[in-house]
Amino acid sequence: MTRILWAGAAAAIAASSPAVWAQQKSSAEGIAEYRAMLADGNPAELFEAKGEALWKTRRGPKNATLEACDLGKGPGVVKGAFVELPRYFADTGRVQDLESRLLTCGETLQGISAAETAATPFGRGEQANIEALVAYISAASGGMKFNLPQGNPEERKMFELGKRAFFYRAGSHGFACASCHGEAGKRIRLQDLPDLTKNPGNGIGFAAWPAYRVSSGELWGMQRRLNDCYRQQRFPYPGFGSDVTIALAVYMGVNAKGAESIAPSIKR
Amino acid sequence: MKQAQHPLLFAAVAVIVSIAGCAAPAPAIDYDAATQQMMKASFRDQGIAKVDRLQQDEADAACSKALGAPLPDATRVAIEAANMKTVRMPSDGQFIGDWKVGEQLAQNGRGMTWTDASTATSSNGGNCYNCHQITKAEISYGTIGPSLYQYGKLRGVTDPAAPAAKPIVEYTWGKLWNAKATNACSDMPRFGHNKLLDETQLKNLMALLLDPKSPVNQ
Amino acid sequence: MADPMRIRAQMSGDKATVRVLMAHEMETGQRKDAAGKVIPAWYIQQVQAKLNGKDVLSAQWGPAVAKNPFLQFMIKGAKAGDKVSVSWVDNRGDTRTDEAVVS
Amino acid sequence: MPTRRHALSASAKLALLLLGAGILPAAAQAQAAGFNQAAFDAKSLAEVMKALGAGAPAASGDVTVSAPDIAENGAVVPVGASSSLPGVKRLLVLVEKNPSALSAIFDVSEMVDANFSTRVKMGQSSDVYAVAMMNDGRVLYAKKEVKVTLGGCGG
Repeated sequence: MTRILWAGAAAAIAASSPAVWAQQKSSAEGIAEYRAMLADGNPAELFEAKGEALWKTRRGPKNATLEACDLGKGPGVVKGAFVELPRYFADTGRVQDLESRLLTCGETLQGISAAETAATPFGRGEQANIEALVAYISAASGGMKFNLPQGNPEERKMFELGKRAFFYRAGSHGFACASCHGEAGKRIRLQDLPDLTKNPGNGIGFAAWPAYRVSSGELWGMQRRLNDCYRQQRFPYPGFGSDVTIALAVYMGVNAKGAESIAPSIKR
Repeated sequence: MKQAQHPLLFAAVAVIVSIAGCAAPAPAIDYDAATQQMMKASFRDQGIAKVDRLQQDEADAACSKALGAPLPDATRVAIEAANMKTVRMPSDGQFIGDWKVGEQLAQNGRGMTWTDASTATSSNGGNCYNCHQITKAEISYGTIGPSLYQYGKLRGVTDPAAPAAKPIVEYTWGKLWNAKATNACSDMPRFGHNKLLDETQLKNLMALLLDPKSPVNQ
Repeated sequence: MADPMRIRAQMSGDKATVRVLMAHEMETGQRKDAAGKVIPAWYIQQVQAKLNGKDVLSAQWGPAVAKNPFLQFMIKGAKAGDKVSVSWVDNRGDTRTDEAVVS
Repeated sequence: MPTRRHALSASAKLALLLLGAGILPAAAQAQAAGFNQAAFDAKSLAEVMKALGAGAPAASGDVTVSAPDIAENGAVVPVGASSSLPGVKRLLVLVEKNPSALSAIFDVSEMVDANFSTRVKMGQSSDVYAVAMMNDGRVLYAKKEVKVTLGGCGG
């Protein structure tokens, strides 16, 4: 009698796990189906078109286009620039990501104040233009592999600082980037979390941003992505183009070496 | 003789300098200090999220510095002991509240961001489903933490008030109050210790996990 | 003025599959801003598609159509080189028309 | 005063008249001609049908609604409505539990397939309907449940 009871209990426990797995699998399949349905017709295209027009439009106090902007591969070279950013720029003496570089070009070529743009809330005014521009510029490197330069000591320093920032726990919840992105195969709710301490694969993690955010209907560049990560980490507010954001991008970008960019992608 | 010695000596010194030069072309960078400086320079106050949140206590500092590697045993033990001392058991000796309210708290991922209005515990959720499976009905759950489905049942808790259940009940309370008391570099927020949830809220989460009537234990 | 649409029209068999993305807020009128004020409804109400100037589709949309709307439909008897135009009108009376060539 | 009255467009005057007659809801916006406000204000499938002057819909295997089982985000849910039957006049997309049920009306011409895809917002898990209004007056539907999940960190 006792034996039968135990056997029953064991069977009940054993039965519960596969049932849970089956359910988990079907939700994952459901989500995959949902994502596939959205991939065809990514509204990021609307931003790419707007960004391309902005790149070629005379604007700002100097009434100039951005076509002479050096994104790291020489003035005006857009294709392939995105997958090598952030990188060191001699003219500013800084390691810059795509967004901070666009602030520089906006100021030097067009006379649009970098400080003012950096202080503008996401999605408004010049910031909305930056988002369209990063959609256009990242799209021009679609399918190319990340290959951030690490030849300059400043670039190597930013990698080291980015690594430490990635593991930096603080705030009311004691979270770091690594709390969610330090291990493979984890999820928040149903969101898969890429392990950003290594190359998580083509089009995953660093290689998937900028992206159209379904939840807000906006195009987010890496700056906004990181900003919202820090918000949810319960940290204070990282400045737009601040060193911590660029150091993190260098760390993730170098880790993602060889990953194919699918930016601008579509995300929840 | 005296004069001849000098050039040799100089040559030897020059060799030493050049060897040292190859090994360290620039003065070694103290990356940890540089990181602290960078963090300080990069963030600003926004709403309730002030820059003082960048200050780390001993546990956060040690776990950050380890860059994902396990802590040395001595450090780990010391951190766990220090955090264990912070755990405060419920003032009235009651551990179990209302699992229904606990489920709502577990679902609620809000609180303490710069877009939240107040740091009061009443405006915070538990964030539990972000990382844990809890009830079977909720399929949208995270996997950063272990599954808590059947948490009480699997631990043989049939009456949380019974003396037999005491060790599990107190251990669970301690986990919620300060998870670093038993796991120095736990990723779980220290809900009681960091005043994220108050006693009543914690009791409701306790009920969700341990009340035999909770859907968790069906 | 509203941003341009993206229209793709591709032949498959004897039909052209048309995919359209429109830049529009599609605000429902049920959301509130940070100050608690209702954000007024602002959405595309009517969509018209033409093939070489001839009406082929008209649609009415409510605010439940998602932001930056997507629309896909199939035109019969189209051929490469035909012109597909799409127009929308929103509840403020704003309108936008864009055109694409069937490929 | 007279100046201001003159400034009102004809359509605005009409709207004011309708408002006075209680035909337009008070919150009515300026709207394009040929837009059926009543149908888009309707709360249920039955009310939508009434507003469109159609009868009660019958379930039919000849109408297809395509939508994912699970939507990762209710802000964008891909939905398709189609029918292989000849004589489809209109195809509708409805979300039962939305504040207003009707999402879209597509008028089918002889130049297009009765097959449309778009994306809708869903406030919560709900049945999604494709409804075909036929030339002969029949109204047919197919429905599918779409689960809307909570995503991200809940923030």
